[in-house]
Amino acid sequence: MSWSRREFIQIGSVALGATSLALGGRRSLFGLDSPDVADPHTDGDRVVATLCELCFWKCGVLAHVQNGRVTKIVGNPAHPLSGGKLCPRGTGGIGLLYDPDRLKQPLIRRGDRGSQHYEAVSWEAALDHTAENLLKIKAKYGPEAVALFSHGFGGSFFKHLLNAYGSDNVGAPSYAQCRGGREVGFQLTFGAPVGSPEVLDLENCRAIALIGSHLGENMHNTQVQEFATALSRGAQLIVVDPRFSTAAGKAKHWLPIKPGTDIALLLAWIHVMLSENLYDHDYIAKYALGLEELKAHVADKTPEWAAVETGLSAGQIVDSIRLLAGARPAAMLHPGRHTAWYGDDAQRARAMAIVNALLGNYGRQGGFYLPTKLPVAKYPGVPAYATKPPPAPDKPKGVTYPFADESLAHGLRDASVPGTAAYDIKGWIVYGTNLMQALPEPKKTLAAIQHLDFLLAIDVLPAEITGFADVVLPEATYLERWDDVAVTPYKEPFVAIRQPVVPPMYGSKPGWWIARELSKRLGLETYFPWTDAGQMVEARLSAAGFDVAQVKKTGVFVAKHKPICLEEGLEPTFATPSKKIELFSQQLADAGFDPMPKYTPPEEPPEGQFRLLTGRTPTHTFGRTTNNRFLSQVYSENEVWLNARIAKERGLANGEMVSLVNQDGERAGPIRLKATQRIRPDCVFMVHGYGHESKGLHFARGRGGNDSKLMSRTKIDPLMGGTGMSVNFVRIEQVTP
Amino acid sequence: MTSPVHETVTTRLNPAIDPALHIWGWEITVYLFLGGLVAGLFILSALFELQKAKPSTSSGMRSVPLLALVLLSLGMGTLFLDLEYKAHVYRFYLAFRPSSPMSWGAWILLLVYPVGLLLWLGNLPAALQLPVLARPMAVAQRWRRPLLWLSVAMGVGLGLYTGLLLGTLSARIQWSSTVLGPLFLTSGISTGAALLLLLPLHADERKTLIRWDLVAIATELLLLALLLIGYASGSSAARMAGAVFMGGAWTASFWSLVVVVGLCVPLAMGLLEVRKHLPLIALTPVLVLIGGLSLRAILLASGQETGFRLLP
Amino acid sequence: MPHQLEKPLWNPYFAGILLGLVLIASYLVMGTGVGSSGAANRLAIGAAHWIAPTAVEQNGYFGPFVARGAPVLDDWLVWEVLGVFLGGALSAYAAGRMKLDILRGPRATTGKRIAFALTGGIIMGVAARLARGCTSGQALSGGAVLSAGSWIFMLAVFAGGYLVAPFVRRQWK
Amino acid sequence: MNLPLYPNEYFGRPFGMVVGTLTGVAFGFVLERAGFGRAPNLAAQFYGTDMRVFKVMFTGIATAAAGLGLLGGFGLVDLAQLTIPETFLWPQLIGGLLLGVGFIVAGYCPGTACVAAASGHVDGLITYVGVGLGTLVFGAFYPQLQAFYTGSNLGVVRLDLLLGVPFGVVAAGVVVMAVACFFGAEALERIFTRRNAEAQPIVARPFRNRAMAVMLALAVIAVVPAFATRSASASASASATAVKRATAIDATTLARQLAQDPSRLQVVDMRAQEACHQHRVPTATCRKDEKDDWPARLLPTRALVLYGDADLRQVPAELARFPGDVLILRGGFPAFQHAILDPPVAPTETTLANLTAYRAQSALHTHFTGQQAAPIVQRAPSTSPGPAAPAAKKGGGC
Amino acid sequence: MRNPRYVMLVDTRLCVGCKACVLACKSENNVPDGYCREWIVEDIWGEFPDLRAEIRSTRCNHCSNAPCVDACPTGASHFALGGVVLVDHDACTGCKACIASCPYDARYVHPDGYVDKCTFCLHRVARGELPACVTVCPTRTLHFGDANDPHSEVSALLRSREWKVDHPETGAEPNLYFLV
Repeated sequence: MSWSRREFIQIGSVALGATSLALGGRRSLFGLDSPDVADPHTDGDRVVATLCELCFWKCGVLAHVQNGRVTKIVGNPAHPLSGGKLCPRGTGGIGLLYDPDRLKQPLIRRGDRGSQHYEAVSWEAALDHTAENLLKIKAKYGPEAVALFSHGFGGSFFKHLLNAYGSDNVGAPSYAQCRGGREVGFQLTFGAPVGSPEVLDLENCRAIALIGSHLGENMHNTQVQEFATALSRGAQLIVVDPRFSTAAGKAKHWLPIKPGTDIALLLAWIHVMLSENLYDHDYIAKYALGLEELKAHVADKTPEWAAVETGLSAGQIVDSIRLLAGARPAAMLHPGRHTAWYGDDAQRARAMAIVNALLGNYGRQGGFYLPTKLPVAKYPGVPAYATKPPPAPDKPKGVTYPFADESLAHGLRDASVPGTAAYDIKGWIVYGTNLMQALPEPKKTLAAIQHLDFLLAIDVLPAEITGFADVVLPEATYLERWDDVAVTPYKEPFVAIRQPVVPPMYGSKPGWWIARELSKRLGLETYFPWTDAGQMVEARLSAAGFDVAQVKKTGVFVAKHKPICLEEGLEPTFATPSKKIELFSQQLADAGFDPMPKYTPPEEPPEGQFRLLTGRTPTHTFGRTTNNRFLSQVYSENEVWLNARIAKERGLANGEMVSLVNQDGERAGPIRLKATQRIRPDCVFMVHGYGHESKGLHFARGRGGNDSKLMSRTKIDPLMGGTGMSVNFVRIEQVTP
Repeated sequence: MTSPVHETVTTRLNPAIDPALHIWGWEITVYLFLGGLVAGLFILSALFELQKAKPSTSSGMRSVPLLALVLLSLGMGTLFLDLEYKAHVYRFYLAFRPSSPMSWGAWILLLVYPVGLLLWLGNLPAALQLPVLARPMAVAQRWRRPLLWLSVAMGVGLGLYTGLLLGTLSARIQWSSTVLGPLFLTSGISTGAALLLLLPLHADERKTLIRWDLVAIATELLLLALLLIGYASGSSAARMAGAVFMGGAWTASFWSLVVVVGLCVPLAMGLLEVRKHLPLIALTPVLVLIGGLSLRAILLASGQETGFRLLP
Repeated sequence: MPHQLEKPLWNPYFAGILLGLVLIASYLVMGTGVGSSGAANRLAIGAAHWIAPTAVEQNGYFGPFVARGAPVLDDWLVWEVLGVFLGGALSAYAAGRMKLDILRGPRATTGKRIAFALTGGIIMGVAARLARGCTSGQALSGGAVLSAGSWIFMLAVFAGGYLVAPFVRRQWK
Repeated sequence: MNLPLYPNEYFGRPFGMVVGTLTGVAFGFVLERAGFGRAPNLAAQFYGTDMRVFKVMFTGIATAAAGLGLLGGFGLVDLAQLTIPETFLWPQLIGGLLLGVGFIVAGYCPGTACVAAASGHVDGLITYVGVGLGTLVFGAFYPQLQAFYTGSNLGVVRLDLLLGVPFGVVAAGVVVMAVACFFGAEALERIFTRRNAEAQPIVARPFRNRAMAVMLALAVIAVVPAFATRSASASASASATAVKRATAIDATTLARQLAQDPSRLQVVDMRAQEACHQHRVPTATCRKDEKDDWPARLLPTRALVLYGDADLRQVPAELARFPGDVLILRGGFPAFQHAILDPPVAPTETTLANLTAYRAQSALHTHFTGQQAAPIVQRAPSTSPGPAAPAAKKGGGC
Repeated sequence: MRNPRYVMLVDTRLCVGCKACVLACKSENNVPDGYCREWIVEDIWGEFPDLRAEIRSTRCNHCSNAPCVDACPTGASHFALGGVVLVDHDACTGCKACIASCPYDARYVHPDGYVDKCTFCLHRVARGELPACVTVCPTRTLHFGDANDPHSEVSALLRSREWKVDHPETGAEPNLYFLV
């Protein structure tokens, strides 16, 4: 029936073939041709090698500049972390640089905190005002009453400033709110944290198990590259996730586990490994302690038992661990990154570490490698800090989290409410982290801010936190400034530098300049001897003996490869008290905790409510990039995922706008509903970092839903104080037109 | 409902392409409608004269060539409005691409003008018979009969082309049907007759036109049935494309506006006119014109949405 | 052309029975009765929305009709009234009653007739919204399914008509 | 076939719209033929000279009501699925009065204005435009009108339900009333026509009589099914009294109720005494021999649960006088034995639903048998080489 | 020497749908805001918990028998080096017939008035580089090369791996292959 184009052409050709031949086509006849290849001319007249800062991973990039404008950002092939490839965010640096909403001038607050009433002032005035307030706090409460909240590479200068000032209270939400549980669990077991970049030799791995880690949506460049390499080499994948994530779509086994029951699964896996002799006998005998205790501990943790707890089938549990263990030692249970889920996260990480120990993969090819790093001295010639500050007041009175090895950001926040901690925090310096979204329980954050004497925010964009600051200082973006020398522990030892691509736009200033100007006013300028960070970088590099010009040209120096695993002749060592892998942890037993991970069933969501799970999208680094118009072209607002069957039962349509209300009546949205088969019926999922309320974020404001608001409740990890956040339940309300 | 659940998500959001293709709007609808109408006018007026072997004396019939040219120019005007790169419109006439109906159409449109102009000149009202026009008029009158035949040919070409323009775009499953050309031609003839009926005509011309219009409407109904049968009996893609009229989004407007308003009711009224010799009223041709416009609008809008994206 | 005389009207009882059958058919097929003012309502809202979108969207009554791209014109009543128009036209034409004119009482002027028609229409527009239907949708359709409100409405219509009829007598008599 | 078609999803919304157009065509055709396309015809209603409007409308309503009553009475159409306008007392009363006013002023109601416009009468078109404008006026004053507009909502009030008689009966009443009114209307017509000296006979008498006969016949027929169904349901309820209070209860429900609130039930084992003594439903008492007057000792405040070897067909004669509720265990004792007393079998497929059911079942099993210390979980035989699991301390409950 | 036939291969086993290619394309080719020359499609089949997924990066198929080239009335859409389908901006009238003729809906109207689409980054290919999307892809999902060269990587992959194309029934002979 259908008219074939071919037939038409034939008819046409027969009828007018002669004519068209005579005309000979437009091209030759009229000679108005444009060149075949239209070049968009985005190659730069100048290319600068620098480091990305769309997330903290610090991939090497090449920025093309044409007529003083950055046209595109591509990967730096010489840099080990990018290898010339980039995640979507890396390309989007131009969206940050040319964001029309950027902070353009220093601001001093004129109205009440939160009223967002500001006056634009000169740098002089803003810095004087800041220094005056910091000196006032120092005089009244001592220097330790000032805390720094920091995220990102540029924070190092402010940490340096604060240390010189006399305080050691530096908190990053990335510890207690993200990877802390994992670090502690692995530290307790292997004597070393997993670190960042994670010390995982993914590319040589033959079988990978992910628990709640959604590589592919979580776009840490190098890791995803290695992950894909492993897959292309035929590595087997097991994904444990309540959601059918991107990774789950590529997995041999997808275990749609009931949220909060991971430890049950892990114990059952250990049970199978021990009972079926799937573990590495020699490795364990040589390097580990506590196998017998472990055997006893998991003796009754059968797959059938775990099946009931986890909602999985016993067969699937057994099959998946057999698959994983079959590939040992080039097999790993990925430790994940964001692990602050249920308040027992350090213990879950312990269980994961134990599985890895049984696989015998620590210090082995295709497992956990032992990273190397170049020796580069910190600020040569700068005097040592004058005062030794007291320990951080980040734990409430009478509570110790004995294994917390970094300051708890939420703890510092809570210490700002007078009388709750060892001493009160009176001043905050907030660098590049939007505490209103980065910390759970935002109401507590608001309350804490009201007790402060002074709040300084240093940022690129007017995130919510800047609306509460007394002084807001506009920092230059990473494309406009020098930063410290990046010395990253990795498979290859290397250093890399960040250098300015274009001069700072508007009235923004580089972080070093801001820190140094403040140091002058605080009487600390001996700690900042270089006029700009470029000089500092040169001084550090030349002190370590590098060819500065070469590093500036290529952006990176990679040293010769050193052995990083047993296969390459490096004997693994363990920094635990016993100098062995501690399957049974005497440290935990001594501190009064379970020496081996114990399973406690999670709280069930009440009728009509769903457990709220959060995650990320590959195109965004949470709230930091949601105002990035370039990146938002492919993902501009988050959605809430709900099982399609449940949605249908409740008369909710895919794509309709809904509100989320949590167990405490906190509300987020309106947010678009994604009714999908890809999630369990008992939970909902959304990407973190949306639902901005700051008036200055003209693009991001009001887009999507803010999950932080729904986290009005946390479960604190008793080992290290991490805030388990997947303990909130929400119900879904239709938004009536 | 036994097919497995299928979810598909795309990140593409190009304006006018996503979520559903909508590149051609009212401009092309009007253009296709007027193109068909003009084709009908050309064919009908020429056939009339050929049948009678002498030019009509009614002012309606005499004004047809000029009217047709004016309407065609209007149509080309809307076509021009639709062009996204208006300054490049001359490019149509720097090339002839035999595989592109659009190219054929551009050239046909250019040929229609002189034919129409000569037809008009050959039958110019006395008031306008200026001395300057004497020579061309003489030519036009001498070649009148061949011109009329050419006019019919041009009309058929134009009418078919408006349908084939869509019909050859096989990526739009709904349009990819051989019926579309004849359908648009028939509809053009029927709307042309309807427009003529609204002009001052002699009673016998009117009578003949009504009969011709009825035949055209009946044929159009038949062709529409063929079109739908074609969808229903075609591949799964064709069935999906046809489904927009059989319970899909365009069902109501298609059946009500095209079939009932534009075809069935005028057919009934026309039959009454012919059989019961009821006095003629303007409503019948107006409904036919509404139906013709709706047919173009609906096929154009719904067809664009029936790309291969429909398929799993 | 022979000019035919108008066909006589149907006997009211016969027309009524047919009307009842149409109504039954509508209920049996669609589960709902017929209507008429609803289409005018939607057409007016559609037109107003086209002219002043925000004002209409923010209006408490109109808002839901146009909320989130709701198909304000793609509604059963709109199509049905289109059919009423066609049916009326067909019938009038077949009966030889189709004629372009303005009907008025023997003593009313054309201008006055138009003013009255418009005023009456506006009053009915308001009334029909208030009562959620007109003589077709409320009285006829609702009455047939024995809705109490419809019967009240119907009696009120006759009452209103008879009350005012003496005052506008000049228009009609 | 289930009527009405559309609500029972015989076709989708789009075709519904097409049906709308076709219905409209028929409606418009009839209205025009009834003479509703001409304002003078309509206005005459209010001057008593031509009761056409009244006659057509009432005949239509009466026919439709009787027809629907008839079809509904025989169960051919589900009256509950028909869209029935809600009653808003005051808005409809005031709205009706206003509409009447508009009617006589304009000479049309909205529907007839449409028909008038279709037959070329410009005044009809103007009226219809006015209706649209009126809508906008209403919208403009909506904030002021809202309270009144949404007030006095009585919900769906159907006269038949209000009066408590079948639809058909009310419909028949409507018909009879209509016929009576027609005679009155015609009498009025004669009076007014005479006064106005218009001598045209408005209705041909023979047809009027026939039409009224048809309607009356319809009325009679409409009533019939109403009575037919009534008597049927009456006889059904009469026979129900014999086994009135013996409702069935399944084993799991019984077990759950016994576990949660044992004081509301009393269970009697109707099997032979030996069998009862061996195994019975926990808390059940065994039936005593014939001489014992055990039924008298039953507590009338508790529901009585009976069970036998299999389904008990009916309540035993000796319990006929028991005043409270009587429940019969479905499937008798074997059902209870199977569902509760036998250890539950772990599901082979661990879906969420399976597990939930399994947990509930094992909880009941544990409750009644005490055989499982673990509250819920039935452990499958351990595959581990280690020693038997220590008494279930971990795992378990949620 | 034979004419090259440029093809692109998308390894659906590796693609994570991160959209790096989409954004790299946008910045390389200066694609206006809100438009894209390539995009990601995620297909999920089945019902929880039995699901199957396929994610692929997709774009213009540069068909060997391109309907858009046939439909273009002015010759603006034409075959260029290696069979790559290009639009000559100066010859395009914006009539949009090519958009309607494309089974993949890969084209769009550039705000400047001409029809635009993927060029396989021919300006880069012409100087020996790979298209921007291929270069950036962190999972090495994308492969680009000359299918007429039997020694090329793409030829080897097409020989060794199972593949499919989108809508082969159109007869357009697409040159975008999906490795499965």
